[in-house]
Amino acid sequence: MADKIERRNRPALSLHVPEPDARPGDEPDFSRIQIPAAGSVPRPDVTAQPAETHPLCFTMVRVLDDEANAVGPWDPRLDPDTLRRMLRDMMMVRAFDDRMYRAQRQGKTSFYMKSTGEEAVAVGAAHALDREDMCFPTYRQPGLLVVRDYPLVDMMCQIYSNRGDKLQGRQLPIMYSDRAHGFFTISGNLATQLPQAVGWAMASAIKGDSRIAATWVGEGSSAEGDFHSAMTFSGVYRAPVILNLVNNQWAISSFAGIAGGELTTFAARAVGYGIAGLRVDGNDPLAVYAATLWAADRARSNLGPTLIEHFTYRKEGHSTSDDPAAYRPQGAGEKWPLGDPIQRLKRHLINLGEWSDEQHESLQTQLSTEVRAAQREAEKQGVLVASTIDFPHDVRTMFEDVYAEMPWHLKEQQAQMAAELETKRK
Amino acid sequence: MADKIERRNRPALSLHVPEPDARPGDEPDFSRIQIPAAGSVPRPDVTAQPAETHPLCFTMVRVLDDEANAVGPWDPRLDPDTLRRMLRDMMMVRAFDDRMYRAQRQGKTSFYMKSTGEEAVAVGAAHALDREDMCFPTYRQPGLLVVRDYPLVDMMCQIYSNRGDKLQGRQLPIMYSDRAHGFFTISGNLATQLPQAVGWAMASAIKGDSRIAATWVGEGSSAEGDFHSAMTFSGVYRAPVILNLVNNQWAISSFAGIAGGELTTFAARAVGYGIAGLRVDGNDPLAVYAATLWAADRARSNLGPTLIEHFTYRKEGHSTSDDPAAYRPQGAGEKWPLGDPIQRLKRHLINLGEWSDEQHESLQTQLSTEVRAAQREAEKQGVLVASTIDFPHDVRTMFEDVYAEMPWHLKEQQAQMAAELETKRK
Amino acid sequence: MTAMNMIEALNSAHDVMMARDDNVVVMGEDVGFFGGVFRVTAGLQDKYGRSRVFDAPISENGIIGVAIGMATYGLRPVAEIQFADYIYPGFDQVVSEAARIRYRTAGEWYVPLTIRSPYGGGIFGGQTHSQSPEALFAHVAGITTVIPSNPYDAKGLLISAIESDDPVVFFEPKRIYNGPFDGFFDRPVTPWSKDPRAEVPEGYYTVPIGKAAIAREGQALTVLAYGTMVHVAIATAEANGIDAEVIDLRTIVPVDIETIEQSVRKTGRCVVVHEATRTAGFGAELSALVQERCFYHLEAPVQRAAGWDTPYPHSLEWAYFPGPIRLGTAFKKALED
Amino acid sequence: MTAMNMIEALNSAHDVMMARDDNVVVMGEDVGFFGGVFRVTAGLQDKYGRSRVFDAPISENGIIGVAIGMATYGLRPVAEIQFADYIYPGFDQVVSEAARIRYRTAGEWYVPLTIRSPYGGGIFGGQTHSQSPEALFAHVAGITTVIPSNPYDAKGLLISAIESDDPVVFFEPKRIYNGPFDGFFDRPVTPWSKDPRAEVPEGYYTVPIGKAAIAREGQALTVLAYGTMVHVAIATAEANGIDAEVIDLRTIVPVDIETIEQSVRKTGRCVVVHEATRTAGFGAELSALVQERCFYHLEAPVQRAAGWDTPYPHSLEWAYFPGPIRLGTAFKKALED
Ligand SMILES: Cc1ncc(C[n+]2csc(CCOP(=O)(O)OP(=O)(O)O)c2C)c(N)n1
Ligand SMILES: Cc1ncc(C[n+]2csc(CCOP(=O)(O)OP(=O)(O)O)c2C)c(N)n1
Ligand SMILES: [Mg+2]
Ligand SMILES: [Mg+2]
Repeated sequence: MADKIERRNRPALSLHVPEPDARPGDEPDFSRIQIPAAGSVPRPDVTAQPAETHPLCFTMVRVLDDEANAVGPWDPRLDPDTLRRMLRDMMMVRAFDDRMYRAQRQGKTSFYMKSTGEEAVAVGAAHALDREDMCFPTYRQPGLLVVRDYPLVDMMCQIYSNRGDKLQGRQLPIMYSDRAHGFFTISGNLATQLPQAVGWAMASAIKGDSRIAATWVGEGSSAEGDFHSAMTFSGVYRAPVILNLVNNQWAISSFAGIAGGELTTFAARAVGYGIAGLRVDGNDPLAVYAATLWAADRARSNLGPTLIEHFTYRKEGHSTSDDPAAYRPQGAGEKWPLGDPIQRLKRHLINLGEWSDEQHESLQTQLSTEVRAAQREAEKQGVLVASTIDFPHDVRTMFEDVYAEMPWHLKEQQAQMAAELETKRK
Repeated sequence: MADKIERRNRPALSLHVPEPDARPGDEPDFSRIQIPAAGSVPRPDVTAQPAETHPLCFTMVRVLDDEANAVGPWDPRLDPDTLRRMLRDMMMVRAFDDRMYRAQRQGKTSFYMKSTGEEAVAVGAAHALDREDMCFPTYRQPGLLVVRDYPLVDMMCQIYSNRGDKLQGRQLPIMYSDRAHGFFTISGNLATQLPQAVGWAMASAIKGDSRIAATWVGEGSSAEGDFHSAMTFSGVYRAPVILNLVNNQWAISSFAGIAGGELTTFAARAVGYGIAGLRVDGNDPLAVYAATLWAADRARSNLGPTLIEHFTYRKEGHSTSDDPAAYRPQGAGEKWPLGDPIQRLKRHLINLGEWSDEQHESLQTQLSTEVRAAQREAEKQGVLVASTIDFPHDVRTMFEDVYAEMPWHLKEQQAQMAAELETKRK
Repeated sequence: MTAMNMIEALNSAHDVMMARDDNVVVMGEDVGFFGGVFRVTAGLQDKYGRSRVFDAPISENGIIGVAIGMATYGLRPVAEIQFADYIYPGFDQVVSEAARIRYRTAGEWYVPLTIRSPYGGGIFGGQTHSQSPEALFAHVAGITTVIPSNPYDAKGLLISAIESDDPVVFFEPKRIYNGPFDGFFDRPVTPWSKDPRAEVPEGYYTVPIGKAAIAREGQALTVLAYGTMVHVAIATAEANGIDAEVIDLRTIVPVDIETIEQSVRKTGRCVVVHEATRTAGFGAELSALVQERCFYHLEAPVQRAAGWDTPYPHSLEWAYFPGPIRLGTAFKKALED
Repeated sequence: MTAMNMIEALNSAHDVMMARDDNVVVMGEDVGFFGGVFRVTAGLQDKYGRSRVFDAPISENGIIGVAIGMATYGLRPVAEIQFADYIYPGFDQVVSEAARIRYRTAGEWYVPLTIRSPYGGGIFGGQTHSQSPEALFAHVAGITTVIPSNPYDAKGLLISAIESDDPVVFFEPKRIYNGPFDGFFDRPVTPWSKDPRAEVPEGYYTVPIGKAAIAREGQALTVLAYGTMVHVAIATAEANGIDAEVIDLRTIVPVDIETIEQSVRKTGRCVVVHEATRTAGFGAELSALVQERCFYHLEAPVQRAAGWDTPYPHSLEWAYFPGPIRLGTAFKKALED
């Protein structure tokens, strides 16, 4: 039984449980979100002391203004070709997402997750990183692979767990992994990639290499102990790593307030660990690019880690297993005050006279065709069929890669499995 | 084999490993430690927004100045009786430590840990808390028990694991536990008490109770994930809890820089979680008292947690298993620029005309007599004898309290053990 | 009596206990407004308020650590870990704290905490939504581990767990949340509503912790199972016309040794089954216990049929899962020798 | 050859490997300047520099997570966890990451990580400096678990572990760091220098992972042991005049089943011993394996002699510890029946 309540002449305590501004049935309410004007934030020198960046943790680095013009000291002054390529990459991610979401709905695979509305976070960063830098992503940065030209067919084969899946059907869809493209295997256990990225970066420093690491984590997952480990170790050893915290306001059904977002910004965590920190309009691909480049330059100069909060919005459900209508107002994503990253970059390019609605539409069609073609190609290698023993992969592969060399007990089990399959087939 | 090193036109990275200012053979070097003048720090209203406290995380709340006068807005204006009692409690902790350290050296127990130089941290806090508030300490806050008049004999019986030990010889020496004195069982696994304290405080809030919780953790242990959990949960739910981080500069042989102390203060962590934070001269019992009272009042007003960094110095070895001469200059503790808490309070009382050298000496003698008397009393119930089966406790007790009711397998094992002991005795 | 599936039965257990005892509080990722990703806590926040049912940050360490603190205050927290695969970040708080506080304090404090978590495979959840880590908890003295196999037991055992003054790890076989699964993945699934074990009283009742149930009586062979595998074991017996006695352990630790011994003494043959990886799984303990205590009654070695010693591979789920063929082979082997 | 105690032998293994391969780095609490609380890494920072041997923050999660990252880069980190009792905060990184990365990536990445940790009781360390958690790792596919029992093996096995391309959990029985301990706690301890197994080559050599050693030949009874318990088992056999064959497993997973089977087939009797709590300990797996594979050769049930299913109580250490009496009882029981 609970302790007898002690009150004496003291007032009663009560528990505060954060609650979002709007629930299903309410109008979406973003009135509490403060958005500083684009261009209003100074850009410290790359060699600045961390403390000089700390005021930036409480505002927001924004480059594209409401008219989609690039303004202020953070404008990365990219050439139109790069801008067009960034636009294309974001559009590709979206086209891919739409197609694969549909494939899941058609029963061709078990699961899918989109990054709709957040495309700038991965695409902006990947453009600012060197091709050789190592990425430790979550499931919401397929943009990294798209920027680095990882074949769509390979992505799809992974999603289908089919014969073409280089991960041999072992991983849940979208848990990609590709060493050649500097894309670390995605873990189902949230946040574990953070200290790993720090360790990889420390190794690079130990070896006198020049490559840096970048990692991503959701605002919800930043509550895991791994986040604390990553902040502590990267600060202590000045690891050349960029720690990206993607604040898309939601963690499945829990809003950012449950992760601490009611109290201060997530970027503010940088202050407490004495490392550099930036808070960025995550729907502004130029701001993401500029912040990443700044942090990368800093890391390359042995000045240590930067925490970047990307302020964005998860426009759709958490995954195909989720229905956000159960916990937040419908259409909230449309009302997100920072807009849509694709639309913003499109407008910017049009403003520059480097793009047009027609070009946009034709690119859209072209990407959609590319995705469909890839899908046809991928499906030649099969899709996931749940109720079957016609496994896309030889069951014997299941026992490989548990260890470098298969120990006796796995060999025995492998033989048993082969026999089992024979029986099943009969 | 390691990845081929990629350097191209980039400079080589290198790993930074923090190193303390002095090692054995060097002169102790505290020149990098910045000590603001006593009284120089403002005292925000208890109802202030957390952000108002954040500048205080980068300075130091100090009340006793170099002449041991109490100055500034944080002076708690305690009456001389309370001051004398605080002095007595700190002196008692030290007398007890000295005696029990010696007992360990005499082979009467397996292990001991002192809190020499840090007595103010626990004693100052315990005086500011209500008797009913719940403490979740580490092994370096025996002062909490002393202030709350926990019998010395009971402490000693625990240290000796003897017949009088209410924990039945199950716990390592100094891992006290006493519910009636609001002293939570100390864990050998560092930092686990932090989220537990937050949970206890949340429970108190859920029940509309008025009691708050306080917890302590070393600066070294603050690197554990539990610290992050405690900061996150206490902030999110505004738990009525005081999170004390005792920065005594060392974690066994690792200096505070290995835990992140090179980068900023530990109090600064409060900023990143958006909770109130204070940084306090931990060798100043009045500052500790004042900060604790402020945080307690705040917690009682449903305004949530406060992180307090107590800046102090571990004057002696980590434990009886440690020899600090192996990793830091000898006599460093004597040179600690913030002095000795007992000496400072003694001088303050003398300044007030409320104490004298003679009184001090006679108190010293009296405490020493008390401790010796307690020791004699405790030793009547036995001391730890390692190589024996004349266990102070009936071996059957060993199987109790694993579960509320003993399951069959423990009953069987209990019977086996009893038989074993018979055989041994033969 | 109402027909409830496992989810409804578990929800009802929460509801009954929260109404009876206002020290019962519920915490976990997404358990509040949303009611949990499997809907086990649906409606509770509405009914009992936000300070008794609330979302937690994504920190299993924090959830368990904080719940321990609440339990030592005197509450009876029920903490949901969204998937058993995610309990590891909170492992230290379970092993070093929840399990040890009663012992460490000689009973002065104790931890009436229930950790609920969906576990096991069969839903194409891939490596990290399919694990069965029960053996890890079985090895930790001080922890009680409970695994129900049907709605009636689920509710009655969860009530017992919440009432227990000790920490209980309560694993819910997610594959059978909606209907019993016999391992024949290519056959249509029957919902619980068609099953007598889904007849669940609406109010308070308990199923005792530490007591197994005989899920199927038989003479030829004893099968020790729990969770989803109880259904697979019964189906295997039936498919092969084997007169197996299937024991549903319900509690892993403390295990009901009497029921096990009685059955094995009768049948002289024993197969142990679980979904978890085989090596050092709980089946090893069961096998060891049976041969220690019934050696002279055993006519053949105790067989184990379990998950392979690999991670749970997404697309090869039905190759990993110990279905009727794997079990059938083990049953026959136990009978042959 | 030099006489080395376990600590010196382990130190030498580090030294040899750091000199041979500059991808070997050492990290852990207090391992740098100080050289580790048990001095296993003494002198290494001086010799190899601060960026190859350094102190870590007190975060086992961070130590293991960071070391995994280093390993995927291509280093061969050796991470010290100060006491095995403190590995739990890093458990998720071991189970969900180190153990699974090779599998998850179909071999594209792997984790050549060695996690060293002193384990076991017998030094009056109380509940949290005495634990033996090896069974928890044995259950995790992908982890290799190694436990040496003497200086020669310690060095050779640690070198093999560092060279292994898989994550190895390397538990060091701290009770025998300085000398073999036979379980007679009231007798004076002999230092390693008096023991032939302390004759250790100064340079590079390996002892293979996955191979047991026959620590004592015998005909009457097979004893399966590892770590400190090897010495206790031998002493028990001698004290009771029992012609026991004591097998020192050295590697827990993958276990050397051939050596085990051969011996049990010969003796027909088997006792399994370990210091860890009994229920669901690694002894359960050994017992299950033996009876599965040697059932028709067994003349009596496989016995287990282990730590009790309680935390390790400080002052009752010698009541907890499975010493010669507990083992003797089990030996006799295995012989009697
Ligand atoms: C350790 C762990 N705990 C819980 C989960 C279940 N889970 C998967 S995604 C998710 C929400 C993550 O939210 P956030 O970090 O904000 O990322 P987002 O989905 O918004 O990109 C949860 C709770 C998990 N995968 N791993
Ligand atoms: C989880 C865990 N890891 C490691 C240890 C070993 N250990 C005991 S005390 C200690 C140092 C703690 O330093 P700090 O937190 O600064 O506290 P202080 O001793 O200075 O009071 C260490 C590493 C432990 N007890 N628990
Ligand atoms: Mg999110
Ligand atoms: Mg310290």
